[in-house]
Amino acid sequence: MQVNEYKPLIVAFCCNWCSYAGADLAGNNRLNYPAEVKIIRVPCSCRVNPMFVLRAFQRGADGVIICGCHPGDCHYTSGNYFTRRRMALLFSMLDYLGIEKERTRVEWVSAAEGAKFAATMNDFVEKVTALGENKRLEDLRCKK
Amino acid sequence: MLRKRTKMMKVSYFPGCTLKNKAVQLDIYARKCAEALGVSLEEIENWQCCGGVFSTAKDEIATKLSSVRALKEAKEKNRPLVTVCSACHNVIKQTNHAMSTDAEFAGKVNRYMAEDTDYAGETEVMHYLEMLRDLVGFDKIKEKVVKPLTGKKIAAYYGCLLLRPNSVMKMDNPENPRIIEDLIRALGAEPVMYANRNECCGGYVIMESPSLAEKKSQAVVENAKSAGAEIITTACPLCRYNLLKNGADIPVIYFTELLAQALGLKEDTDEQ
Amino acid sequence: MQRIGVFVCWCGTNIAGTVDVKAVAEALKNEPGVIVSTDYQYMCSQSGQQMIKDAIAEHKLTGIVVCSCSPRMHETTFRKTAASAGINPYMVEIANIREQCSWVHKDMPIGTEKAIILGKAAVAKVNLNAPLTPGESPVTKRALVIGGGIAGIQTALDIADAGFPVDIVEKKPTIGGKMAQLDKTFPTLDCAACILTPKMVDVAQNDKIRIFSYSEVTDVKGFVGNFDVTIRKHARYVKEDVCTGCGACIEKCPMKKVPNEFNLGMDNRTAIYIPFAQATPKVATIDPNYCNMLKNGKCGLCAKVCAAGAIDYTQKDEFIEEKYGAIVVATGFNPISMEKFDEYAYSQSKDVITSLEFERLTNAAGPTAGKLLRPSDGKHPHTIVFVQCVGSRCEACAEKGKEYCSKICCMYTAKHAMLTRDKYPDTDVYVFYIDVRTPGKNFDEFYRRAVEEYGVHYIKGMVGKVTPEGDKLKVQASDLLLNKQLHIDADLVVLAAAIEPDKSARPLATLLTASMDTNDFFTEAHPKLRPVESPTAGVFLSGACQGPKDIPETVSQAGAAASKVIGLLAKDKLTGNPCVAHSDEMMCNGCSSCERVCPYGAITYNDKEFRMPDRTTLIRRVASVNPAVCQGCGACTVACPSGAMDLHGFASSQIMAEVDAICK
Amino acid sequence: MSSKNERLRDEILKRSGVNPKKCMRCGKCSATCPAYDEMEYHPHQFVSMVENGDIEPLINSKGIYRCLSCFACVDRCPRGVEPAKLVEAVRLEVIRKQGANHLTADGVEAFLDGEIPQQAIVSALRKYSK
Repeated sequence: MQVNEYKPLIVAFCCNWCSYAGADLAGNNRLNYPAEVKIIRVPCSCRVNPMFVLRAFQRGADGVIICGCHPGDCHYTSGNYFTRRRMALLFSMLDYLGIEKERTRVEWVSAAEGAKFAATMNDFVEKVTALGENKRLEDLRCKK
Repeated sequence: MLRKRTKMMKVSYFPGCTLKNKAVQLDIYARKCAEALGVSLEEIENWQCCGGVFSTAKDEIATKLSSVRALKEAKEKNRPLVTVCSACHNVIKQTNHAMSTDAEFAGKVNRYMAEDTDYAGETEVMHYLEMLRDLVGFDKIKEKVVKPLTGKKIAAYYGCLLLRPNSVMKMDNPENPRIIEDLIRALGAEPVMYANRNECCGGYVIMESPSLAEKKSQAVVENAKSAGAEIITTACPLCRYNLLKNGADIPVIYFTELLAQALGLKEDTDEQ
Repeated sequence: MQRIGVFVCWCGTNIAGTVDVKAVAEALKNEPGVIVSTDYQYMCSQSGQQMIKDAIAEHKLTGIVVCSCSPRMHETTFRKTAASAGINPYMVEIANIREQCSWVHKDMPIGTEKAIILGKAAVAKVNLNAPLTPGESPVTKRALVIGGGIAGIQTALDIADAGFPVDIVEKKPTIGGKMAQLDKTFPTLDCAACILTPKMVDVAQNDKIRIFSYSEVTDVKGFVGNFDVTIRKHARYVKEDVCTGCGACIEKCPMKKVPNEFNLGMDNRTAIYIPFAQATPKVATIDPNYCNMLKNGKCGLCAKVCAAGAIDYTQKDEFIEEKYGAIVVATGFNPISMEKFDEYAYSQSKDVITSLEFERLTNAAGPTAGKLLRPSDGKHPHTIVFVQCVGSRCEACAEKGKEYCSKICCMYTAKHAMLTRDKYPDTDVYVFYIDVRTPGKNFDEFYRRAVEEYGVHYIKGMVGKVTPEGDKLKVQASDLLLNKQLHIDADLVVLAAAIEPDKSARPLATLLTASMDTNDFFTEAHPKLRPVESPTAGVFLSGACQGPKDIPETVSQAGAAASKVIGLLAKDKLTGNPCVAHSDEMMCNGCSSCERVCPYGAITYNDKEFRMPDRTTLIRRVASVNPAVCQGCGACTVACPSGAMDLHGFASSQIMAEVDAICK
Repeated sequence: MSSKNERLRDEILKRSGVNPKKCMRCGKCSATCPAYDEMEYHPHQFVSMVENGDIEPLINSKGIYRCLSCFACVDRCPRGVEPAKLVEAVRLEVIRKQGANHLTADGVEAFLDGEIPQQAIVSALRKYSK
């Protein structure tokens, strides 16, 4: 094993009702996924302001993933549709700025899909790891 | 005023070795009927034998190259690849599926072929029956029927190759298919439903264990007859051979022959 | 500046096994605002909570971070702890270092490192927390039960028994559900009708219960304690309050060839019909798809013979709006379609039937008056093959059946086999099984009796193919214990079809914003500790809509759901969720973006007077949020272009702080 | 299990892409198999024998040449185990060995009756020899 193995930094926003519960279920079932994934709980995926995503990249995150309820299953009826549209725009802009599309993702994970949560995270970390470090938006002034 | 489109639809066509030899009726009438229905079958140049069976082994590369070559030619011409023989269809469709879903396998094949462009399963593989259903339409065939096969009780025999594995072949409900029955109906005859129409006839095992093939073929024929069949129709030369060899006492004919009869392109002789 | 206490839980070895809890507590000591940081074996225990209370008193803490299990588990616990020690409960944040850390990572250094980061994020968030006070809302003291099977019936009876009014909405013309179609019930073999119909009568006679039959829920608005529900009552073309259920119309109806759904299409009914003798409400319904009068205006016989004058061909669907405090989902199950399992020849032979059809064939009120006769020729079958697990326990990606065990099939098949042998000892009965699953009181004993006393042939193996030939069904199967392929000439084949949630469940879940699993079963709030509540407050689950269940289990869950509803309706006021949106009027530019995205209509615009620095006043249009209606999704916070809208408990600054802490 | 058996088993599993652990021992493959009586090891046994690395007897069995490759077991298996692919993988183990062809071009002649379609001969040769 290499000593200085590259570990990406992944921020995951999970909605309280589906995806955060799905992540808990992955835990209950002891389904492993990389520790690089750090979850922030939000009431609904639509609470994720594009600013949060930009902030994460600015602070040196290598990938940002937003997880919500499946379309049609949003606890708040329609929040995940807002997320889908907002993030489609944001991600294409980020792509234009040089943040590869593989570094950003929106996924639907229900409260019953612990296995999907773990599989999604494994896949996402693998893809981001393959891309390597994200330097594009990082603001070095933010680093101490 | 819009001019009625009379241009022929062009598809790539893979006849296969049996159709050039022991099953010429299958081939001849497939071409004649297609032409009558507005489809031009453009034979793949220099096609090679498909190999008869698809090896499910992931490390079998060489045996799948002839399929890939045919698929690639169809891709270059941007046409679906149409097959008639069940065996060819099964082999080519499974190979295509492996090329599009198994990256490791596709990589090996592409490296082995070492051509300018890689192939990744882009071609649509279509059985002649699917072509009739999806490109031509059974309704249109019904309109073109000049000698309806009224009163004939015909049992469709699918065998195994057309339908299975369903995850790849996706032609029809593998346990209760209706595509040939629908064709029979469109031709004015009465389809006969029987359970063994998707059971194996014994296939190539006839060479290894003739008694096994005999048993399986007889079970198919008996079941069809008990349901009232007067004629059995199939798409597979080997099925036809097995059923006839093992004592079918009713005619077993290719579906293209039925189609040709109804379209007035072949005399109804009921000969075998 | 907050004074924060950090409490790291070991959760026995659940956390401490992969996270060095001491190191976590130590690392968080130096975070901004942290006054005290410590660890304990079980933070949720009495003494763990006391430890938090003591620390609050000793260090005059204003904020708490508990690094423990998921907030979905114990957030409420620790909020209560904080409140009892005198600080605002919303000053507590949980760092989830169990479900999302120690349980998913195996390596101690990695787990510890992540736990520290999660702890830091929680500390960063708490630093920006503000005390919140929830609002209160009244409770409408009426419950809605959706589905009138045994689950819905039992729930409604129990709620009514406690003195609260209940409405049952049933989409069929009668309540009774699947149980009304059954013949006998396992493991005691009492007749289903004999134990169900008295309950149906109780429902009809209970003045606290209203039945909306032939009706559907079409809209649900509001929230726990205050649901506004629209019910569509389909036109049955018969005045419910006038019809006496005498049946004269049914005798005279000339349209006699309508497939009878109650007997699963095995016989016919008339276009005007009462599904079965004990139907509740016992009133006739006209099937508009078959009635000649409704289709082309030619007939009208039923109106002529109806002495009560109940027939009304002009009746229209009626929409009823009602307020409810609680909603119980009891939408039940159906057997799956056998279309993808036609190797058993279900579509090819009338003598291949499902177990529910078998149930009707043995029911005295069924198409054969209880005589077991083959549907094809009406002859008595001498060899019957039962096939278990048809569509159950399939691999998920096989796309043919269901991944789960349908739970009830082993027992009802044992029942069918036993009853057949009991009534017709000349019949050979084979049951093909993969496993016989009988975990219930007196269940295994029942199955053993079928084998030992009644001589049912249980064969470990599966049926591979059924070939109808002549008047026989040729069954090809395997006997795994004898290691043989069997060929049986059967007269009747009975398929134990997997069960699935009713098709109406999925759209209903969307209306209720209640979550479902991938199989369309409703998800419970907690699989062990809150099995009859949906995660959506005020929505409760009863019966097979939550997962496959037999009758005893359904009835106990129905009672449990009722007791939860009673607990809710007994309250006069409910405390709401204080994590709602709020708008900074000074920053709001009145653009209406937030109003447009709000799914609840919680945002309104008012003209407000502002005093300007030069002592003039300015009237501006600004947003205001109704905290009683806002559910706190936060859609408006992102839509707001000026950044005026924010969410209590999940403020933009708080989430940014978490992002910063994680990315440090 | 000896390491040799383990190697062989892993080779078979890799070649076939089959995961025998998915099997729930329902026996539907054996119930559906048209060549059941001709195989000394039936499809369900085949799966568990491969899983246990018990592959020698399978290699030496006549049954591997009697599988019709009709895929009935593949399509009807509730767990997606695909026993036919295991049979194929084991058969290839034999015929890839030098001189282990089960059928040779000379052997074909006996079957030629003037009617047999090319398809049968090609298929058989492909199945039974290198």
